[in-house]
Amino acid sequence: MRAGVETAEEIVARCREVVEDLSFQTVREWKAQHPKARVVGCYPVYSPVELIHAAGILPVGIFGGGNQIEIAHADARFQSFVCSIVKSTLELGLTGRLDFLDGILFHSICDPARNLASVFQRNFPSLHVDYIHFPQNLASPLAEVYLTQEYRRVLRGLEKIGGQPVTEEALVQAISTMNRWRSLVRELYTLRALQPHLLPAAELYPVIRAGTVLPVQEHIRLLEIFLEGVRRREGKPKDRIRVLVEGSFCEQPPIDLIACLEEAGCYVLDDDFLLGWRWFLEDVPIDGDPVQALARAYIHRSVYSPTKHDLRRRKSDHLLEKVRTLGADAVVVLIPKFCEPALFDYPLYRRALEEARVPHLFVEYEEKMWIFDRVRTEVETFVESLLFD
Amino acid sequence: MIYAAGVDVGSTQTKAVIMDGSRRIRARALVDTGANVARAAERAFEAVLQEAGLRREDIAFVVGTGYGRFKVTFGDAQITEISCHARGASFVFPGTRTVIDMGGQDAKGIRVAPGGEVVDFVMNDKCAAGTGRFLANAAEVLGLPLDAIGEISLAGKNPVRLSTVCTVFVESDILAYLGQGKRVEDILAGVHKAIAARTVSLVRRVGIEPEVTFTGGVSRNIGMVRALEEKLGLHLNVSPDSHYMGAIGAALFALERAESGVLSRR
Amino acid sequence: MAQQAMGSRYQGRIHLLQKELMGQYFQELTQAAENGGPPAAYMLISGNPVELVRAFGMLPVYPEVNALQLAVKKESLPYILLAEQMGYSVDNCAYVKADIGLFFNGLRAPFATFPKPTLILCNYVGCNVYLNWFEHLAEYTGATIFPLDIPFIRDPAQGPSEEDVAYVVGQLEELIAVCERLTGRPLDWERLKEVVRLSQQTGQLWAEIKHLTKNKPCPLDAYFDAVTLMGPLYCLRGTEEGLAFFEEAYREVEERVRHNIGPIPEERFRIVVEGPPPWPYLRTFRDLFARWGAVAVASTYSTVGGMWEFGFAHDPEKPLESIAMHMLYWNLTNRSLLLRYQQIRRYIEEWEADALVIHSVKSCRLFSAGQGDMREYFTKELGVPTLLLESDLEDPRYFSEAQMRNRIDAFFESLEHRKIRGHPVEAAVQHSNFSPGEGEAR
Amino acid sequence: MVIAGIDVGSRYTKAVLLDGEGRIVGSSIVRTRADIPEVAQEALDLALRNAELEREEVRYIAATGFGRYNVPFRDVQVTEITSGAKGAVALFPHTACVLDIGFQSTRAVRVEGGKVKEFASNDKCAAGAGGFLERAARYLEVPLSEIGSLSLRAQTPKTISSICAVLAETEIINHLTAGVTVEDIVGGIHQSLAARALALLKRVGLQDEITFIGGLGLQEGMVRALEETLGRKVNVPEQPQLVCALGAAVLARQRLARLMAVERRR
Ligand SMILES: Nc1ncnc2c1ncn2[C@@H]1O[C@H](COP(=O)(O)OP(=O)(O)O)[C@@H](O)[C@H]1O
Ligand SMILES: Nc1ncnc2c1ncn2[C@@H]1O[C@H](COP(=O)(O)OP(=O)(O)O)[C@@H](O)[C@H]1O
Ligand code: SF4
Ligand code: SF4
Ligand code: SF4
Repeated sequence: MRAGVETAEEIVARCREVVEDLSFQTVREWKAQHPKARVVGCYPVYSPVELIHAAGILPVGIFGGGNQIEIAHADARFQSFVCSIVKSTLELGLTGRLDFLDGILFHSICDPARNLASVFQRNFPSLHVDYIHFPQNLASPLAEVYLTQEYRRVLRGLEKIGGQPVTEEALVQAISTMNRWRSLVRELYTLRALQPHLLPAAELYPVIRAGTVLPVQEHIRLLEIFLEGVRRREGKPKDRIRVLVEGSFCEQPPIDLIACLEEAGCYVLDDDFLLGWRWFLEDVPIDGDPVQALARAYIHRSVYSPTKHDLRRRKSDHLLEKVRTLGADAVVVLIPKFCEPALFDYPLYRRALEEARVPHLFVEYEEKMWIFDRVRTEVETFVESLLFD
Repeated sequence: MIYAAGVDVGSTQTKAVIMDGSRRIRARALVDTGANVARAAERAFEAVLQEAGLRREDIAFVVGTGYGRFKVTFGDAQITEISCHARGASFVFPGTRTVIDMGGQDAKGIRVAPGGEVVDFVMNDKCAAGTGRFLANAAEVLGLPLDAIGEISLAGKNPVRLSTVCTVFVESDILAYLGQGKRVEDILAGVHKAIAARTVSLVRRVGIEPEVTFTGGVSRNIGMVRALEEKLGLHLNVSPDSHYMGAIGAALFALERAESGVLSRR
Repeated sequence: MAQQAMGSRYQGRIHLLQKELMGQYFQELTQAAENGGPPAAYMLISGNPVELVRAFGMLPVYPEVNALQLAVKKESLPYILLAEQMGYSVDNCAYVKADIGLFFNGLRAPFATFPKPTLILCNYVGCNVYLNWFEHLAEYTGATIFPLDIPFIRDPAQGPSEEDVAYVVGQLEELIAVCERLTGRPLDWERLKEVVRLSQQTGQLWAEIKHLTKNKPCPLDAYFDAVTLMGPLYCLRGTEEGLAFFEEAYREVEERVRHNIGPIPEERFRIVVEGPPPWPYLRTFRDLFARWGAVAVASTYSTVGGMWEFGFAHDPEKPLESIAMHMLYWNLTNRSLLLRYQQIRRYIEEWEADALVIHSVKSCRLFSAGQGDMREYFTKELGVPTLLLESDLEDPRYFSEAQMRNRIDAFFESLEHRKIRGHPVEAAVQHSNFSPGEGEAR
Repeated sequence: MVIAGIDVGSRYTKAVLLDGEGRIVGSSIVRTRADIPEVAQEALDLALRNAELEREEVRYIAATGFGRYNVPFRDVQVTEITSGAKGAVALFPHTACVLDIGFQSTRAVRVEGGKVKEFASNDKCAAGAGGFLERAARYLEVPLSEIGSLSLRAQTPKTISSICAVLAETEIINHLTAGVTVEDIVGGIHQSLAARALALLKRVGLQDEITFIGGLGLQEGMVRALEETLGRKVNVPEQPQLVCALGAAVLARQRLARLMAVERRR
C-alpha cells in the first residue's frame, strides 16, 4: 500500500481493508518484493518491536482473527473457556494464513497466551517461537538487569532469523524510528481526547492498527497525512457522554463494536486498544546502551495494563488520574470474555470508581462477535442514565 | 436359533432391535421416549418383540444403552451409547473409522478400530446447541415437518448466518430473518450449515479418518448429510438403519455375551 | 463388564495421621488468628519457598489449601458468590474467589479461622493469576507484599539459565531483608540450613514413595491418595513432624508393596491423571474410576508443589540456590506445556500406564488452556488412549455426575474391549518432527 | 393529548397510552412476530381501540424493547432497562431495585433518584427466563396461565440443576418419571429462576424496595418463590408485563413537555 495524496477518509477505508484481511496480503506482497526479508509476528502485549526492526526484520502484529474467521481446528486445542484471540490466532496458524512468518514472539501476559506459545512450538516446528518473560517485581533494581539480559537473549534469536548481527546503530535507529511513530500516535490520541467528535475511535483504531502490519516508514507517512486531514476537520460535538475505554488491551473488539459504542451515545476520549504497539508514555532515550534503555523504558515509562503487575502504584489510581486529566464523564470497562487478567482488574476498578463517584459500565465482548444488540442496549441504557433526567 | 436384543433409550427417541444368531436384524422398533423413561424402554421392547413375533423368554440377552440405559430394568447389561454406536456402525459399514452420531440432545465423534472398538471419542454436553433439538425447533418455528426441512435446505443458495446456535434462541433468529424477507430455504441452509460447522469442529478432535459413518436420528436428515459432507469434503456412509445404530451395536454386544455364556446379571 | 464394588477406599494409617496433623495445623492458624502468634506469611503452593518462611519462625498460610478445604467440605459456593457480587467474574479462577470471599467473611471458615497476613509472599511461579490474587489481597489487607519473580522455563529443551538463577537468588536476598524487617530479627543461617536439610529428607521420601507406585499392583493411588500427602508436604515441610510423617508414609506404602496390596481389590487399569481434582466431588469422582478397577499410578497434580521424583533434592549447603532451583525448574507450574507432555510421557512409559486421563478445570487455565493439544499429542502422535473430562476444582456448579459417568464408562468399556480382544492400541502415529525436549536426566 | 409507549419484547409487544395528566387510558398486548413494524402498529391500534381514541390524538410515541428501532412511527427510543426502571418508579416511587423477567432475559436494575444506577442481565443463554417456563408448560401439558397457581401448591419443590434450558427439560422428564408432581416441578423451576434472579440482584446491589416486572410477574408462584428467596416482600404491579411500555410513555411525556416548553419560549 502506497501512501499517495489521500483524504483522511480514504486512509481510514484502506487501513480497515488492511486490518481485516486475514490472509495478510500486504505482508505477503512486501515479502515477495524483498526476497531476503524476514517477518516476525508479535502476539500482544508489549512487544519490543525495536529489537525486531533492528534485526532488519518486519514485525507484524498478530491480533487474532476478528469476526470473519471460522474456528474449525483450534477449538480442539483450546477449550470453550479460553478467550477468542488465543483460538483464532492458532486457527490462523493451522489454516496456513501465517505461513509467511519466520518467527513469532509471545510474552508473559497470561496463562493461555503462554500455553499458546507451547502449542505453536509443537504444531509449527520450523517456526522460531520465543517467549519473553517480563519481570513482575518492578520495584526491585534487579528487574532492569534481568530484562536487559532477557532482551539480549531475544536479540540472539532474532539475529539468527535475520542472518546478521544487530549493531548498536541499528538499535538506535530502530528506537528513534519507533519514537517518531509513537509520537505521531500520541499526537493523534491527544487530538482525539480534546476533540473526540472529529476523530471517532472507529476510525482511529483501524488507522493505527494498520501500523502493526505495514512497514513502519510507510505507516509514518500515512499517519502524517491522516493527522493533517483530521486537523482540517470541522464539526460541533453532539449531546454525548465522554468516556474512557479500559480493558481491551489484548484481544481487540470488532471495529463495528467500537462504532456501536459511539453511535449509542459515547465519545471515546482514550482507549487501551493495541497496547502491543503503543506502550511507551514518552520517547525512549537514545543515549547510552539502547537495549538497556528499552528495558528501562518498559519498567519506568510504559503504560499500565492488566498484565503488568506494578506494585509501585495502583492501577485504579492510574485510571482515576486519566479520568481527571481528560475530564471524562464515565468509564466503559470493555473486556474480552474469558480474559482473566482484565476481568481481575475489574473489581478493583469498580471499588475505586465507586468511591470516586465516577460512573462506569462493564461490558463483555468477544472479537468474534458480529451482532451487537446486547452491547448496544447496555451502552444506550448507560448513556440514558447519564443524560436523561 | 439364539436371539438377543439391544434397547437404546435416547433422550428423544427409544430404539430397539432384535438380532438372531446369524447376525441378521429380525425386527426394529422406535418410540418417543417421553416422560417415562422406563416405560419407553418397555414399550420399545414390547413393540420389537411383537414385530419379530417373539416372546420375552426367547431373548437370551438384552443390552440397554443410551442416556436412559440404567432405566432398562429388564436388561442384562448396560453399555454406553458410544461403544454401541461404534460397534453398530462397524457392523453395518465394516470400513468405518470415524462415527458421527447426532441425536436429540448431543453430538458425538468416535474413532473406531477395525474391529469396532472405540479408539477415541468426544461429545458435547452441558449445552444443547447444535443438536437434533436445534433442528426440531427450527422446523417448529417455520411450521414445517421435521422430516422435510433437510430436503428444503438443499435448495438454499444463500445460507444466512445465524447469530446463535442456542437451541432456544434459534427461534428468534429465524423469526428475525423471516422478518427481513429471507427465503425459508436459505434460512434452513444456514441452520444446517451452522450445525455442520459446529459438529465437524467437534469431531475433528478425534481425527477424521475415512470411512465416516453418520448415525443417530439426525442422519435421516438429508440436508444434514449433505452439509456435513460438504464441510468434510468426504462421502458419508448412511444407511436406512443409521438411526438404529446404537441399538444394533447393543444387540451385537448382547449376542456376544449370550454366546459366550455370560448370563450373570450385573 | 465386571465393575468393582464401591466403597473400597483406602483408609490407611497415613490418612488418619494426616488428618490429625492438618487438624493441628489449622488449629495453630486459628490460635494465631484469635490469640496472636507468629507472623503469618501467605504463600502459594507452587514451588513454595516454605524453608525461608520457617527459618524466620513465621507461619506459612496457603490460601489455596484453605480454598480447597472449603471445596472438599462442600462449603465453597457461598464464598465464591460473595466474591462474584464484588465484581469478580464467573470466569475468574474460583480458588481466588473462594479466598477473597473468605477474607470478606472475616477470614472465618467452618474448619478454622485464619490469621491476617504480615507478609504476602507472591512466589509467582508460572501462574499469572497468582499475581492478580495476591495484588488484591495486598490491597484489601494492607499487608506488605513481596512479588518474587520467577522467570518461566521458556525453552523446553533447556533448564533455567545462570542469569535466571542469579536473578532469583538476588530476589531471595531482598526477601530476607524484608523478613528481617518484619520479624525484627536477622536470618539465622544455621537454622535455614537445618530446615533445608529437613526438606531435603522429606523430599527424598516423597520421591521414593512415588517410585513405589511403579509396582503392580500400585500400592496407593497416585492421584486420589497422593493429594492427602500433599497437605503435609506444603504445610509441614521443613519441620520434624513433617519428616516423621513422611517416614511413616514411606513405611506404610513399602509394607503394602511387600504384601501386594493396592487401593482397590483388583487393579485392572493403570492410569496417569493430569489436572487438579474436582475437590467438591472428590469422592464421587474417585468412585467413578474405582468401579472400573482403575488406579492412578502417577499424576501431574502431585508435582505442582515440587517435582522430587525426577531427581530434585534441596541442598543444605546451598540453601538459596536450591530454593531458587526448586522454584524455577523443579515444579510443574513453572514449566512449559511441552515439558509437561514429556513428564506425562515418562509416567506412561516408566510407570507402565494403560491410559491418560485429563481432568480439565475451568478455573485453572494454567493447567487447562491447551489440554486439547495435549490430547492430540497423546492420542494422535503416541497412540495413548486419552480421556478428557471437564469440570472444576472449586466451583461445584460445573460438575455433572451423569455426564462424567457416561464418559468414564465409555472410555473404560473401550479399554476393556481392547484388552479382551487383545487388539493392541491402534497407534495412529503420524509423521511428526516434534518430540518434547529431553531436559531431564533419566 | 395522548402519549404512547410501545415495548417490542421478544415474545410480546405491549402498548400503553397516557393522557395529558399522565393517567393510563389504554393498553394492549399482542404476540411479537417477524414483521415488527406491523406488530407495533397493531399493538398501538388495539390500545387505541381499547381506549376509544383516534390515532390523530397521539402526540408523541416512545419505543422500547429489543425491537425499538423497528418501530418506524416512533418519536424517540429508549432501552427496556431505562423504561423498565422509569415505569417501576412511576408505580412504586420508592423502588430501589427492579427485577424484570421476560421471555428471553432476566434483568436486574438498581435505581437511584429515579435513574438507572447499575444493571446486569442474563441473556446469553435461554436457561433463566420465561421462555424456559413456556416450554416446560408445554411439556407438562398445563396452560401457561395456570403455572403460577400450580407452583403455589408445591409441597417439596424439586430444583433444576442443569444450566441449559434444553437439557433442563430432560431433568424435568426424569423428575416426572421419578414420580415428582407437576406442582413440585413447577415450584422447583420457580425456585431456580428465583435463585438466578437473586444472584443477579446481588450483582447490582440488592436493596429495598424491589419491584418485580415482566411477564413472569403474572405467575404467583414465581412471586412467592422470589419473596422466599429474597426474604422480603416485593412490589408486583397489577399488570407487570406493561411496565416497560408504561415507562417509555412516561419518558415520552416528559420529553414532550420539555419540547413544548422550548417551543413556547421561542
Ligand atoms: N425422519 C427424521 N428426519 C429428520 N430428523 C429426524 C427424523 N427422525 C428423527 N430425527 C431427528 O433425530 C433426533 C433424535 O435422534 P436420536 O438419535 O433418536 O436421539 P436420542 O438418542 O438422543 O434420542 C430428533 O431430535 C430429530 O431431530
Ligand atoms: N398469562 C400468563 N400467565 C403466566 N405467565 C405468562 C403469561 N403471559 C406471559 N407469561 C410469561 O411471561 C413471559 C413473557 O414476558 P414478557 O415480559 O412479555 O417478555 P418479553 O418482553 O421478553 O416479550 C412468557 O415467556 C411467560 O413465561
Ligand atoms: S485476551 Fe486476555 S486471556 Fe486472552 S490472551 Fe489476551 S491477555 Fe490472555
Ligand atoms: S489459575 Fe490455577 S494455579 Fe492459578 S491460582 Fe487458579 S487454580 Fe491456582
Ligand atoms: S445456550 Fe441454549 S442450548 Fe446452550 S446451554 Fe444455554 S439454553 Fe442450552
